[in-house]
Amino acid sequence: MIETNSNPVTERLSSKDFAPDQDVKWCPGCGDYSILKQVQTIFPELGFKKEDYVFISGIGCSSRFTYYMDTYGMHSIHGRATAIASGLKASRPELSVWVVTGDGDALSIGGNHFIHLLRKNFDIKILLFNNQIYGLTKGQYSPTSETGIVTKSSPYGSIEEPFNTAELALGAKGSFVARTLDRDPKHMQAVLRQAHVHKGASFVEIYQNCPVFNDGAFFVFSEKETKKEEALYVEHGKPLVYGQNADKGIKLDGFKPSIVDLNDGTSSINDLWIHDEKDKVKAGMLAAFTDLNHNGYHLPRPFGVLYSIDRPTYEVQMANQIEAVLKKKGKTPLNEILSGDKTWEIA
Amino acid sequence: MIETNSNPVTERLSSKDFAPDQDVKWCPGCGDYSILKQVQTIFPELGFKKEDYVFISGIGCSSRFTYYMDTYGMHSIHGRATAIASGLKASRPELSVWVVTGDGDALSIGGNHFIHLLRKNFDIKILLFNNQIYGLTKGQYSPTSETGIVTKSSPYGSIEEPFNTAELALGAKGSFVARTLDRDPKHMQAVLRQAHVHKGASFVEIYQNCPVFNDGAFFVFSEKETKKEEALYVEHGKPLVYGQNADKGIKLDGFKPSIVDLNDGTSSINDLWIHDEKDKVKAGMLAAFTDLNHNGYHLPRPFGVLYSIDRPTYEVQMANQIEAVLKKKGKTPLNEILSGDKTWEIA
Amino acid sequence: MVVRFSGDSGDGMQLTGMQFTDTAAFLGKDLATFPEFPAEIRAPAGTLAGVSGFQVHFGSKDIYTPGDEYDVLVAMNAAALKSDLKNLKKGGIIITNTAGFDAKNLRLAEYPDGVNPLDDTSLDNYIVYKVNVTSLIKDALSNLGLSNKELERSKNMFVLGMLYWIFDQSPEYTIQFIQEKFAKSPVIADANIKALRAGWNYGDTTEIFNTRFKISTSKLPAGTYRNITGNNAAVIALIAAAEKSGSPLFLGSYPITPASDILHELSKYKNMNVRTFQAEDEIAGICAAIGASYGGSLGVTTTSGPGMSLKAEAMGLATMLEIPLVIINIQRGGPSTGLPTKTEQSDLMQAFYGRHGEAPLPIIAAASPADCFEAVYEACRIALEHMTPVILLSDGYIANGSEPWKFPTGDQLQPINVVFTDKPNSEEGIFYPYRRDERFVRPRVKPGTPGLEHRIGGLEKANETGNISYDANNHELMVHLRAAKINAIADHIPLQKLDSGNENAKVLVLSWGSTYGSAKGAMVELLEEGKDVAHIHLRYLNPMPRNLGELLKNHKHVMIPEINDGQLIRIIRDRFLIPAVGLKKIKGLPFTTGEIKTKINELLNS
Amino acid sequence: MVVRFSGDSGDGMQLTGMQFTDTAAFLGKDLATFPEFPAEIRAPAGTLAGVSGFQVHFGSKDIYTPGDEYDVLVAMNAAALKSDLKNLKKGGIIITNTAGFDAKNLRLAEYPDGVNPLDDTSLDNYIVYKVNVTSLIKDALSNLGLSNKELERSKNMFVLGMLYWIFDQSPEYTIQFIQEKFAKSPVIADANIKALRAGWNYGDTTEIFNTRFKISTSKLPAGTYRNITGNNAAVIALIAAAEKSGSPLFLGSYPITPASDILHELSKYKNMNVRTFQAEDEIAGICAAIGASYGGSLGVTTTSGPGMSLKAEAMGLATMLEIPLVIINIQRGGPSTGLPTKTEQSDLMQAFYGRHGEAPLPIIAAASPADCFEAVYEACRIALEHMTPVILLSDGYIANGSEPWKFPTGDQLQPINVVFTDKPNSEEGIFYPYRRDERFVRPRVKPGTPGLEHRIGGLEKANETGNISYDANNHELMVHLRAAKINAIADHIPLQKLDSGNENAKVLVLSWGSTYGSAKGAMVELLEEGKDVAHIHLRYLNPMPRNLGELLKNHKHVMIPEINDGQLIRIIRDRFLIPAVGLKKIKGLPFTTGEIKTKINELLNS
Ligand SMILES: Cc1ncc(C[n+]2csc(CCOP(=O)(O)OP(=O)(O)O)c2C)c(N)n1
Ligand SMILES: Cc1ncc(C[n+]2csc(CCOP(=O)(O)OP(=O)(O)O)c2C)c(N)n1
Ligand code: SF4
Ligand code: SF4
Ligand SMILES: [Mg+2]
Ligand SMILES: [Mg+2]
Repeated sequence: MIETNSNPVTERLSSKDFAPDQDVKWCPGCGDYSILKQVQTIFPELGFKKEDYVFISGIGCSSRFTYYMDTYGMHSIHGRATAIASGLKASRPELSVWVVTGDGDALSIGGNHFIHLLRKNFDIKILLFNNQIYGLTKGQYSPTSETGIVTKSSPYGSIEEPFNTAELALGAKGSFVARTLDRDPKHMQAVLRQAHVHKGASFVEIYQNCPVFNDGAFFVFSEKETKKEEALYVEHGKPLVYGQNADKGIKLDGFKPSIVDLNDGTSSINDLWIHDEKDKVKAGMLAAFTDLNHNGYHLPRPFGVLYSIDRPTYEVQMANQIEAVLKKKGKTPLNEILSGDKTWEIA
Repeated sequence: MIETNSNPVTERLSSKDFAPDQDVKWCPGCGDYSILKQVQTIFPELGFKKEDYVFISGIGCSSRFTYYMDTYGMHSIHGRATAIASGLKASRPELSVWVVTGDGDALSIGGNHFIHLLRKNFDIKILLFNNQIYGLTKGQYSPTSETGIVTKSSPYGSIEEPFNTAELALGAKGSFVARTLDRDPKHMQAVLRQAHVHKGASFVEIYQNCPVFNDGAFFVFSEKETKKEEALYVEHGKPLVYGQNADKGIKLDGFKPSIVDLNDGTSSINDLWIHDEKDKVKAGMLAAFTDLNHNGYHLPRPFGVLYSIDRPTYEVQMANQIEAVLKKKGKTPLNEILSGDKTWEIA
Repeated sequence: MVVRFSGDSGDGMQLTGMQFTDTAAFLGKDLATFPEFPAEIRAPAGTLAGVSGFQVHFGSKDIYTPGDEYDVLVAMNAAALKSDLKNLKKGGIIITNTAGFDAKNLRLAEYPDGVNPLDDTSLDNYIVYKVNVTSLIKDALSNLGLSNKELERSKNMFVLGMLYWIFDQSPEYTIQFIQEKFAKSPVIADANIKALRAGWNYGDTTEIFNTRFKISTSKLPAGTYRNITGNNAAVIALIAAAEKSGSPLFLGSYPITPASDILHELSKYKNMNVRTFQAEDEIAGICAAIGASYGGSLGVTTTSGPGMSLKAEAMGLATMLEIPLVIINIQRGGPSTGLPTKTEQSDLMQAFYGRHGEAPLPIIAAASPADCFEAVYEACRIALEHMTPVILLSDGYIANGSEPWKFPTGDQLQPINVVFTDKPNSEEGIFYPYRRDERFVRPRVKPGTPGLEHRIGGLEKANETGNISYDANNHELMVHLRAAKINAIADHIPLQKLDSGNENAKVLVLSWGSTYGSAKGAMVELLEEGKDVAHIHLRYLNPMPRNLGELLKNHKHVMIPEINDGQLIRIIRDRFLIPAVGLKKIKGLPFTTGEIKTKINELLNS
Repeated sequence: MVVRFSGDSGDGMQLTGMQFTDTAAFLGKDLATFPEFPAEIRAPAGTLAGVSGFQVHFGSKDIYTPGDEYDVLVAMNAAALKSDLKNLKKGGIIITNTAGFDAKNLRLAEYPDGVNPLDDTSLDNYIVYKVNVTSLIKDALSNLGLSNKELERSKNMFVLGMLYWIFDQSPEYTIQFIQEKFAKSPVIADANIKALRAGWNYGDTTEIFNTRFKISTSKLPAGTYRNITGNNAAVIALIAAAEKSGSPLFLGSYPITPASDILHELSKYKNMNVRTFQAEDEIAGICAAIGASYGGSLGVTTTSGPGMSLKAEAMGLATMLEIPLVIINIQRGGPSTGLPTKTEQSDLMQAFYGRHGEAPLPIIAAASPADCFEAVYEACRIALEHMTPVILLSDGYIANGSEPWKFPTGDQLQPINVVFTDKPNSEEGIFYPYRRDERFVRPRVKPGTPGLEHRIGGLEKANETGNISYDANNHELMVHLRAAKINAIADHIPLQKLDSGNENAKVLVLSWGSTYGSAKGAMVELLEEGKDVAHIHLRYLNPMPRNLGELLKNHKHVMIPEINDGQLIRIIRDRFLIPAVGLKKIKGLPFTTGEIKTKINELLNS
């Protein structure tokens, strides 16, 4: 039941304009609430009319998101939001199309459409709520769950190596790869704005706490005690600095990233790795920090835009090709198509 | 119709033992013939009994391969060979399981199972016959076709960016990533042997000419006139050297690969990039050579084992977990499972 | 006697219900249960969407359903009362936690401002017990130093204690359960036990309850019983079939409600050499099972509706390969995502016809929670012995529901005969992978068998050799042979029997799947009333027992109740050209016996 | 007159056949064609597996099928003769290229050592013309400086020239075609034209052919015609429907034989604002089409059997969303990969029931190549006007076959009414996305419409509002409403008519899809013979025309011929409880009129 929008669309929108009159039904404490809040917060400023936003989601707790945004939206089937969004964007390039998905939805059943969307570079914003668990089906491990995790479907511990999401997205030719987390609203807003601005497939992984089935999976990156040591916020053109008092940095020894203490006099901020979001090799190395964690060699987890380059989008190329052919050939009258060019008469 | 194997399995096998009495029905001149030949050539030496090899393929010209090897085999459905092989290997780790697939079969419809197999690291050998076209369905572009290619389904040129296969495999945590080509039998044999030896998912991309629908797609890498300048054969521990007279090499300027002339006195072989198949960053950079070709900056195409590391295989971990639990708990008598531990009597 | 426990999903109603059930079962009552979960993981506390219910029907007579209406409703808050009052018998008992009826709870339950059902006349037709469980608990556990939140958690045990008193059941079974469950947190164990005893004592001492029920022990056939849910019965059946056939068990599955529990449960049985593979999607799930089956395992895949749709293509492959495969569909409300937590029987036509090309498969449906054992075991037997994929249909209702099960011993199970061929099946020494025996079954060969190397696949195959064949006549022959193989299974299943009633009764009820209980319940009553009725329950949907047509023709009316828009009825009308009559209900809920009786009486009077 | 061109797949038989067809059509003959490809891309040259055939039936009488038997067989090599001789009429004409009967070719065609059918008595019953096309070509083109391989390539043109002479057709049409096709390689054009003329002259001068046929112009209704294949007719229908409805056309598809040509052809029409999206798989194909349809396009997906199986889940979603979608299934031999290049009608039951849950959809089947236009256009009309996915069934036979088509002009096409809502549909100013009109159709809104923002999805929806609803009664209501919407389409399609025959005839033939031609052919002959027969052809399979049951009941026997194991017959028996009789053929080939006549005569005599 949708009430008509009483504001004329030219008026300034507020975040409330994006909240429909439906109850939000995630579990108390679910990280999804924060994501919803940040999206509703930034949407009025993005410059699109309310009616030009469309959310397409799959199935999962995360995918319920669509119901909670008073825009156009489709809560579709498991894993296929990316494919549906591709068709929508290809045919309606002027809309702002957002996909909301989960680690299971996007990377398990939906893995193929995900990598193909990235490769084809539709200008679609993909928000992947990664809670490293299947929430809606009540707690099985997902393709991003840590090896060894005990879940309903892995009572003796999972034997699977998880995907490194950023690495997978880069490997699939993603043109924008970013990471943020539910418990850092400001950062999330900033990353979402950048995703919106990027013209091309924007992949935003959002670490999201599931207090019911995988509580605290990302607390080291979000809670006071540890976050300064464990989370590395990267920004284009800025050195990689982190630590309790911004006293640590990442330096490159050839191809090996190493941690330096900025206070011990051996290295200065000028020696540090400067983040270059256009450099794919370095983006790959940043993405790899996640796995280095597992091998004893412990690096902080990068957040922010790891990679962002421009390349032609699918829908624009499609439109251009149509335009070019139309220009060259003109539209064929329907009657000519019906008749073809080889006809004969029977009297 | 299969005649019984008159050789006792302990006898030495020859390549003929792997040729069944069926006609091979690829088009004349198809690159698939060479691949079949090399596989039949090396199989007798690999050390498995004939009956312990299994080929699983999907659908495509390439996937017909299964019929042409006198081993166990299943010609399954489009894109699913990897998934079927996973179940087989998980339950029968002692078999040598080979998947034969095409660029459409593995990377289009089968993309999801492909990346998951690599992530889970089943000890399965994946031979991807990449002809950059859909052969069996008579010539549509595939996810590896070059942008701009004119095919039956892209009469005005394809607008799609192709996958970089090696990059995708690395992004999906592939533990062995290699490339070879139909027209270099020796090299192919060597790579296939290494794939066989690797304990884990072995991804071998084989450039394969389809004379009917995409003739010459890889001729720059195979034909006399160009191959020395365009193909770079990498070997673990060896410098990256190529060129008409082995007179060119690849050097690293920081993160930028550059081509040096070994004869002009500026660089010697000692300055060159030494291939390290255990280094994922460098493997990623090698993989990226493919795309650099498109950006004006022209690098030769690497062939050989780009990457190979050991990590636990799925089937071994599965077997280990079963063994561990069995050791701890012992087998439960069926009657106990039937009764459970809360029963009552009714007289 | 039917008791409905109803409360917020955070209130532990499922656990309470299960404890009550186990206690009742343990004390020899026959019973049937029906848990109902909210669709949201955690709908907001106190809302109607968050109500979680557990219904248990127990007593001394044979019990076939969880009961149409309840005698006792336990309502932990206002939303629970509001959502579940409608099926309480007139004059029935309501036990409420008054703390769940404060202003906030009443608002969340969408009662109009100022209205409290406990205070007005709306419940005058019922016997209402108002107990402030929350405050009683606080008193009872005051000295344990628990937080308010922790105290709240034992509410359900207090209520359970009261119920045990009312029904004259000993709390000992549950006390033992608590001790085991909280062995590592003695304080929590203590709190729960204290709460349970406090509830019992409350009933015993306050005299507020003026009714106490004595249920005599049930008249189930003599034997040893356990209580079991449908999904658990399926798990046990799979293990039993694997053991009896000497096949390693392999499950390829992707989680989906309400089938996931089979994956969860089976994955615990690593010590039985069970391999569970959580696949990346349903297609990979069935394909991995096909791979494992090809390798010699008993390959199984489990799912629900949307997953069945995805598995269609691979089922066709398995049909062509002619290898064993068990496909378990725990049906839920459709179409599309539909009503994931509700029950439905609407995937029957899909089981028959949901694949491209001519791809007939055996279909078996389970009738009740305990029957899931036998039905799944049969599915395995047929798959393994007849070299074919088999579809097993269960549904959300029987998958989650439970009942007493007179479990068999391993010896009592029908043997399952698995033969792997290891030599050529012709005098010429040639192996023909598609040469068939008299049941049209082809030989099974394990990869690794020397000398029998061969290839199989999804393209049409030449008869006997299995080589690819595009020959026109061969294709027709193979389509017929594959169909004949499935039809021949009819010679290896029991003939159909009347479940009850008269052979030439005016009205025959033909039920399948989980409508068994409701139909059976109705029959018992109608036969007691001396009505001219009969009941056939169809376990084997494809192929059907050879004598089914014969049996059906003996009745003036054939009535087919289904939780769908009429599916089996289409098959029956097509096969036997009889004007069968349907009874449809598509509400995500089983039939009540009353609904079935009404329809039968209508036909009896026509 | 039926001519069969048969040769190696490298011999250009399809092109030759098409040229012959176009010429015949151009000169006003009615005709029907049937191309048969080998299943392998390029089976080894000269083998039986490599034989490629093209059959054309033309003449002055109405033609409904490509003909049961041929009058003339052109056999370019030994394998072609061996594989296609069986259907040549006794006394028929064989034209051979003797160069295709050398030792190697004979061996590849699996003739016993030393046997050459051109030399022994095995062809005594036929009129055999032995022409050494290869050497004649060499002479004719000697001065062009072509390589042997290039010379060989014009063989087919030489043969075509001979055929034109025999059938008294002018080669001008083909000459023009060659000039256009090889505009950029004048040498090749020249060679082909020279070869064609040489063939014609060979007939004219050598006197070896003692028969020459004159086919008078056909008696097709007056009008302007073109020749068209089924897949091309589908393409044109999609464009026409898009134009007439004012909807942009979007095709989401994954290549698969025999449906790929629709993707290929449509992708040429970029100047018509057609968007073709080659998806990563069939699921993405239909999902992208759903996305485009949601965005306001005419969303279409095309596939064949295996792809249909994969699309099942997404079809269910579209059913729930209630948005327009056209799903075209070019059926092929199943199950599984089956016989990809052969025809079959075995996906009908899947079209009816191949989804989980209650998910009824309209189903329309095309009867012939030209009829693909009208059938596909109707599918689009129903999808757009009734807000529903529609399944259109065609098959390999009519998709690749061709016939003359009296094409309409744009004005003659039925209008297609697409309305996008842009304001609330209630007085309160609230928009109800699932409030229906009298046809049970809900409003369509394009994203981008201000003020009507709303969400839709695959979970069950509350009536009118479309919000998620787990309410039991609402679910039943919605299942019924969705079914009612589909049934109501019956009010918007024509009533069923007899195609021919007597209203109360003893035997009624009920055909659907591509069996039309064979049934029609049989009827023409039987009615000429004065038999008491009638014919109904069913285009609308779901919902069926309201009067169908009535019509069927007028006949003693209802006979349903199908290229499957009996599918429509099951639906008819179920719906109407009549003992319809089936005629089945599962050989990857259409019925011959003879087969149908035999069965009808059997029933007439019973
Ligand atoms: C075809 C299909 N398969 C399985 C399911 C069951 N299912 C629903 S959501 C889900 C996974 C959810 O995990 P994720 O995407 O991580 O979302 P979350 O709930 O964690 O936000 C599954 C397996 C389904 N609805 N449809
Ligand atoms: C489900 C399904 N979709 C589509 C097809 C049709 N099809 C068969 S092979 C193929 C692609 C083949 O390409 P590739 O994998 O590159 O193999 P190649 O023939 O080039 O070796 C397609 C689309 C099919 N058989 N099954
Ligand atoms: S289950 Fe987890 S992810 Fe889902 S709503 Fe609850 S807390 Fe959030
Ligand atoms: S079509 Fe191409 S890939 Fe296929 S068999 Fe022929 S040459 Fe090989
Ligand atoms: Mg998740
Ligand atoms: Mg290919």
